[in-house]
Amino acid sequence: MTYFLQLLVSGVVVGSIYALAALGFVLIYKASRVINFAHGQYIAVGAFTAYALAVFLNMSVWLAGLIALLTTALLGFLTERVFLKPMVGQPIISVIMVTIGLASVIDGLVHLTPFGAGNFSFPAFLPEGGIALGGISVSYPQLLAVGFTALFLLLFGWFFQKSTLGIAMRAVADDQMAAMSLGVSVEKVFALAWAAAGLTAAASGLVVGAISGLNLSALTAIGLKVFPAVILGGLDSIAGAVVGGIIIGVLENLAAGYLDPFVPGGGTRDVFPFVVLLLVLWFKPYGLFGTEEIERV
Amino acid sequence: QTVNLMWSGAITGPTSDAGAPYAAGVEDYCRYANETNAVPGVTFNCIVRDDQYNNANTQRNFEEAIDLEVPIFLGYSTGGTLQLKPLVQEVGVPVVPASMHIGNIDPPNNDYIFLPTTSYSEQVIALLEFIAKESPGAKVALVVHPSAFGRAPIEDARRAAEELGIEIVEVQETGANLDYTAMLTRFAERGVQYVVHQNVAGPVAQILKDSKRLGLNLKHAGAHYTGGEDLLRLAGDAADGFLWATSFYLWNEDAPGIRLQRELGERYGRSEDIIRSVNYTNGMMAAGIAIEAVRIAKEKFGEVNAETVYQALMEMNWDSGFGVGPVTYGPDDHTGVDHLRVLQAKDGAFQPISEPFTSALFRKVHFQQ
Amino acid sequence: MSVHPVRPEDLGPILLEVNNIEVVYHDIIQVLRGVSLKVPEGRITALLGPNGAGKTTTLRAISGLLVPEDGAVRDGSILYRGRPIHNRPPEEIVQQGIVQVPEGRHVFKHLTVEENLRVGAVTQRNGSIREGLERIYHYFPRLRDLRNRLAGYTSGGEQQMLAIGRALLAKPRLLLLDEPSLGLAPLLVREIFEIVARINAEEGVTVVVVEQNASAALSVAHYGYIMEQGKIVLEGTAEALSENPDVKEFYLGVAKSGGRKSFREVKAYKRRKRFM
Amino acid sequence: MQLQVKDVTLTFGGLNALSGVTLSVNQGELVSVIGPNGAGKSSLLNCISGFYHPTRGEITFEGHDLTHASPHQITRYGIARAFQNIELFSGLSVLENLMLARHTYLRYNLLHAALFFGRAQAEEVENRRVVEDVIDFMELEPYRKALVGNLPYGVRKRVEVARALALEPKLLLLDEPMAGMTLEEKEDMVRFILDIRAERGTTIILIEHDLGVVMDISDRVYVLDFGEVIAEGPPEVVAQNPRVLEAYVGGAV
Amino acid sequence: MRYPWAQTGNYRTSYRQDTTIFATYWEQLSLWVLIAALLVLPRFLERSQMAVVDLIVIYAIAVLGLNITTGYAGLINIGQAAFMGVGAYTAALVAPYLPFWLTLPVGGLVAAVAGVIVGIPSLRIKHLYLAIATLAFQLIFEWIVGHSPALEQGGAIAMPRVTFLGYAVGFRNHHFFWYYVALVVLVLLAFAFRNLLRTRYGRALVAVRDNDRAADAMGMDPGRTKLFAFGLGAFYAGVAGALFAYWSRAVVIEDYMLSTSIELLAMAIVGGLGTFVGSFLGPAFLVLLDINVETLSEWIKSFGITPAGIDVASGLRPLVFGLVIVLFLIFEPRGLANWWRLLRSYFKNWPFKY
Ligand SMILES: Nc1ncnc2c1ncn2[C@@H]1O[C@H](COP(=O)(O)OP(=O)(O)OP(=O)(O)O)[C@@H](O)[C@H]1O
Ligand SMILES: Nc1ncnc2c1ncn2[C@@H]1O[C@H](COP(=O)(O)OP(=O)(O)OP(=O)(O)O)[C@@H](O)[C@H]1O
Ligand SMILES: [Mg+2]
Ligand SMILES: [Mg+2]
Repeated sequence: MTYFLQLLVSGVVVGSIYALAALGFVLIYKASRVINFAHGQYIAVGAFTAYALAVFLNMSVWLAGLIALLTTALLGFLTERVFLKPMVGQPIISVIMVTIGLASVIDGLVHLTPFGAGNFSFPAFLPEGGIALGGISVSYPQLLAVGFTALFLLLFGWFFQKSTLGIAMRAVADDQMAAMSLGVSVEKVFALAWAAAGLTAAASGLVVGAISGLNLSALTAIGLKVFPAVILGGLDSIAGAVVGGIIIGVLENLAAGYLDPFVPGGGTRDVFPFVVLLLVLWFKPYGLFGTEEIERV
Repeated sequence: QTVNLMWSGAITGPTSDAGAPYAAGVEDYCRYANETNAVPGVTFNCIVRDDQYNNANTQRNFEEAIDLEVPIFLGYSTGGTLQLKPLVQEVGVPVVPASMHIGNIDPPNNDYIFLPTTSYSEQVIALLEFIAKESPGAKVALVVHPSAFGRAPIEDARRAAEELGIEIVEVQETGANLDYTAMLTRFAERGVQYVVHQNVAGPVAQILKDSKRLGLNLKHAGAHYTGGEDLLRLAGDAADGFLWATSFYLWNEDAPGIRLQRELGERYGRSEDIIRSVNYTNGMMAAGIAIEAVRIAKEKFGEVNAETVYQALMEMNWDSGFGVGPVTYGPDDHTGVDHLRVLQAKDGAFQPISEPFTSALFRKVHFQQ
Repeated sequence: MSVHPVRPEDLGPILLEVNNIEVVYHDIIQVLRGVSLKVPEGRITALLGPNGAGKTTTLRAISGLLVPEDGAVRDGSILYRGRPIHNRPPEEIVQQGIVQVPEGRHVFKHLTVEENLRVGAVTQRNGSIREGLERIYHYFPRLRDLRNRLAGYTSGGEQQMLAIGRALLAKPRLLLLDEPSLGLAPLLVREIFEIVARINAEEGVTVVVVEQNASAALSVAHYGYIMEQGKIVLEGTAEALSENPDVKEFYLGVAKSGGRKSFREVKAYKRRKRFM
Repeated sequence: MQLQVKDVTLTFGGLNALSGVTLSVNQGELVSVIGPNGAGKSSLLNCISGFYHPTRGEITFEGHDLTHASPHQITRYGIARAFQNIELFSGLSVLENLMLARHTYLRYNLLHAALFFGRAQAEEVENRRVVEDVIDFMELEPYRKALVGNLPYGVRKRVEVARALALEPKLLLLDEPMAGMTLEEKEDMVRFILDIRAERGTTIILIEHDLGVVMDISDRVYVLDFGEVIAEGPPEVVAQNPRVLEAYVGGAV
Repeated sequence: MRYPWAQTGNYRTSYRQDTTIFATYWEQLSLWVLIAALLVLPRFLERSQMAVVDLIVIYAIAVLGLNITTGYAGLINIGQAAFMGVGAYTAALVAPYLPFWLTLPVGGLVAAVAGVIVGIPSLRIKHLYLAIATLAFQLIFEWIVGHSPALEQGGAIAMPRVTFLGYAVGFRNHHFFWYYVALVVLVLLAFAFRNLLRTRYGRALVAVRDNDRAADAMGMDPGRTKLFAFGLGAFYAGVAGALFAYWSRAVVIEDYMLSTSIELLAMAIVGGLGTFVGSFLGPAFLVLLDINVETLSEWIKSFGITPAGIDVASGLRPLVFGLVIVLFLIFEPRGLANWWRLLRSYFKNWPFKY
């Protein structure tokens, strides 16, 4: 039983990292129906910026983290301005490819810094160890992940359901021209979405950095883990991102816990989420909370 | 006379944390060789290529190298080297990969491939021997990278465990994950005492940290690419007690190769991280083997080509100063440094806890000798 | 009929003035070739004309919605309260009080009815949204019942009401309606036009309405323009236009005899050779 | 009786778009369906053409059960439709749009197609001829190779009807083919509809809000309100029905 | 026509003529000239240059397939490399028993079956959701190979050396031999591609892309059409994969991973999505670009001005790759095919400007 609980708890913790990453992903999709394949790169940029500030400039990790959040938000904002804005009105495949190209560009740029290869780790900024509840242990960086996720969930949940600007963002996703006719600045909405996505990406970068150190390919890989989470939750649902992320985290852990011994070589956690993804797509094409495409003829 | 040399490996992409310092090692040693005129009358033109861990790139690079008439080629990944084997056999150009996969030098098509040091298999078996000595009948789990590289020692390890009377409870493949609770708690439940890794440093560090956080009574050990400064830096004090098998001297030891490495690293402006990296040493040795072979070929046959360099390798016995034993090759011996040591992490540094030795058990289980 | 034809100026101060504009799409397709019109404040102005005449384009030029269609005003000017507004971004124009209800309704399908309305208030800084919503529900009581329904699942007439209501929340001084009767049943057409007339009368909102359904439009409008092939070809008060014989035949479907033309007869006078 | 809709109910999450609709159409008839917005007219058409499947009831066409059939099957039975909101292949030319309607008439296989020899070519040419006839009939010659997306609205509506016609259907379903058209264009469309019927004997079901058109050209009219048939009969009779007047017109015509 | 070569415009006087691919005889002629040029090309190139040309030809085959699935049918496929992989592994398994000219179609067919299976989600989902499903397939494929001892768990499976008409293909002639094989395959598949696209099969693909509901109403089963698109696209990939296996002498999983899928997509986009010539221009451009950037960064490095620890090539290659994609999409969304079109119409109208 403790075995199961331990799997569950750490599944939730890992899941909330996915959830955090998924949040940023969903933000962009929600506003502009764009799937951002560069999300993993933003995560990396956030993490490395914090590292550079903390180590090269000797800032406290907290302050460095804060600045990194803002810088990455700015980066999100700028990429929208420079790369995505000209793509308005182009087919989806082109927009997807722009984000793929963007991922490659950011990768290249990171390689021109000392962070291209190698492993780095933040100076200690959280207390050693963690808390243990009835034999189940959770470390402080993991708690930080859960905290960040909860914070952003509440923030964005409120924003999209209650604030006028949030509703306007959803309106833009639905029908840009109509939104413009009502005075919504589509450009501002997109830029805002990308900035917010940058912010959450940096938050996930910080958390991942704190938990398992910084390595370019490991950080960017999280950008892929986001997909099962958002498909399960529904591409355009904030709550879905969080629930989807956590479910995927838990399922992964349960797979690793209960399936691995039966599969030669194990490693089922790497594939299990994607199998789940396909199943979800088949049985619930719009995920748990995603809005169904309204198609009337 | 200008001799072209080429290294093709992953400076970016998967395993680049090892590949990047390795490349630096190759590059710097080459430069040093030219500056010191290591082979009289020969200047080396060293080309360092990033193949992004992509075999098509490796192959293209290799073929270009052949067109450039390199007498010896420095390779990298397990996959890339295995793929090249038939071609290498056909063109007869010696290849020294960074991968220490025993399959590289197993038949067929193995005549021209030379490992710089002991194989992963031998390293893992050496660790198993160590474990068997420490706690006879121990239960062991093997955690490996999900690739040909990671899977390399599994078969030999199973046979060795049988010989040693220890039990391999599980073999798990794992890349970078954020959390290893499931795997580790299960190991603990199944009575595993030792976890032996064949992986890169990142995942191992994460496993060590999780293992410590969960308060599990597991001891960890790993082959060449699991250890080194990276592991210490990433895992912090969770690395304490980690057992590591490698054929190289460490950056803080007083060995001739290491002195050279420090000096070159500083001279060529390498960061401290690179200078301390065992893969920097590794790259230097690979370049060293190539250049030494060219030297012998030039001295002995007066001309440098694939054939003469191959002949040179066949009789090489070079004390590089980088490895814990001399680099020796022969018709039946395609591993360079035949010795290795077991080291243990303690207070942020690895300390040798054995003398250099070769594993007879490995030879027995693998070559049926 | 008076001796002098009534000019727009006679109906009220000119709120909007379109001077000789030319509009081009994608830099090559010229659609408007010198369109001029005046919109008297507090009145309903109808803009009629066949498909493709450029009515929608004219409205877009005023509201700034040419931008998403890759169109631009090339020549001429549009003055709103004496200030030029052509080629300004739409959000700026909305802020000045001009709101367009696009052709084909374009409700936000995945938002609820009430959320749709709230988007209309996005440019309102501090006005209470509650109050605005109440005002809309006053005109369109049906929307109140549907407030939590997804807009995509409401009927055509309800969507049209929603689109108009949504625009009203932006507190327009000038409301541009593009074919509000499109696809609506006769009952709803009437209802919509009644509400438009009420909004105009009760709140003094100036309205420009583009319509195919000429009789419905002329029944509420004060002044009207007729546009063909990118040019204004006829203008006058609603009454004057309704009396014009050409308008009668081509827009109102009145037969020479005075009664309604029958569609059965079309075969007789337009039959042509074919091969089937 | 060619088409028989029996007691069809269609529910969307609790909302009855159609409840117990019964309707029958004879070979060669022109039947109109009118009713307020949201009455379920399009839903009825969607049920007949297989885009929606009735929750209850059944639909048969010349002995084929349409109730659970998919649109492409139904098309093969000889039913074609034009959509309320234009559903053309906007990236293709008028010609290509119409050639697509010939899909089911082309029988050559993949190998023929890959070699484009013999059968494939012959069939293509033959069907091209049919399509050209339709283009001619609908007076679309000037637009033959124009991209549909760039055409004026009225022409696009006409292409929709032409495409349905290229399927050579026995039953043609038209969902508001004249919405948003000027009087003149409406007259043209009416002319086409009457000609289709006269020259081919095609059965037609027409949904239209313009009562003038409906009253003038229909043989029979069905009136839907809240998913129920509230009146049925010849236009003159229906036009006098007080329930119809109240629900649809809100007073006298 | 009396002087077909003097023809300048597009005179088509029958429906049959209107179905031909080439408007003018000049176009036909230039095609033959092109094929002739391709046939003699190896005479002028070094062996290592031929390796690059081979790579381009092989990728062009895969990109043609991708253009069927993604370009024409509009089904975004982020798993084309996996289909290549299926073809390659199939080839590796059957190569010891079959002559190579049978291995290639067998690889294609098995990949086509995989394509149909992967296409199944397209019966229920669309657009981006479908794109993600193909991504999932790519990752699942990688995992399955990694866990299959029969496939060496992704390690190298050597391809046997081919003997053709009693003549063994070895290192020296390897790339020349496979060039001709790949060229023949490419020409055949390109020919089929062009033909298919002007028949009901091709039209159906475009129809489901544009409007699958209307396609349904036209009597075509959108589901089956989508499966067909996946199957056919995967067939091309499978053949390309089998060729790739021979070309690289061994099958290793790293060649068929996600990054390759993305490169293939990039080639299709840069070439001009849904265009025929783009399927050749895209691969050629990106492969040559990559090699030249490599050379460029080696040149930059030779100045020794870059700080230690930073590898210029490692940074420049992804940077340039990404930039090229992004810039093309922004400034020339129709890809190189559009340049080609402009160039052609320039020559066609020469000496007139328009
Ligand atoms: N975005 C666009 N790009 C290119 N041409 C356009 C665009 N929008 C409209 N047009 C063309 O401009 C002309 C006028 O169109 P507009 O929509 O203004 O006419 P309209 O009078 O509103 O007609 P309708 O009654 O059909 O709405 C038409 O020929 C149309 O094809
Ligand atoms: N796909 C759908 N999902 C949910 N509700 C639907 C769907 N299609 C139609 N409805 C609902 O069914 C009812 C009937 O709609 P339908 O489109 O058939 O009306 P209609 O009579 O054609 O109206 P109009 O004249 O405006 O076209 C409406 O309330 C509509 O909201
Ligand atoms: Mg219009
Ligand atoms: Mg309808």
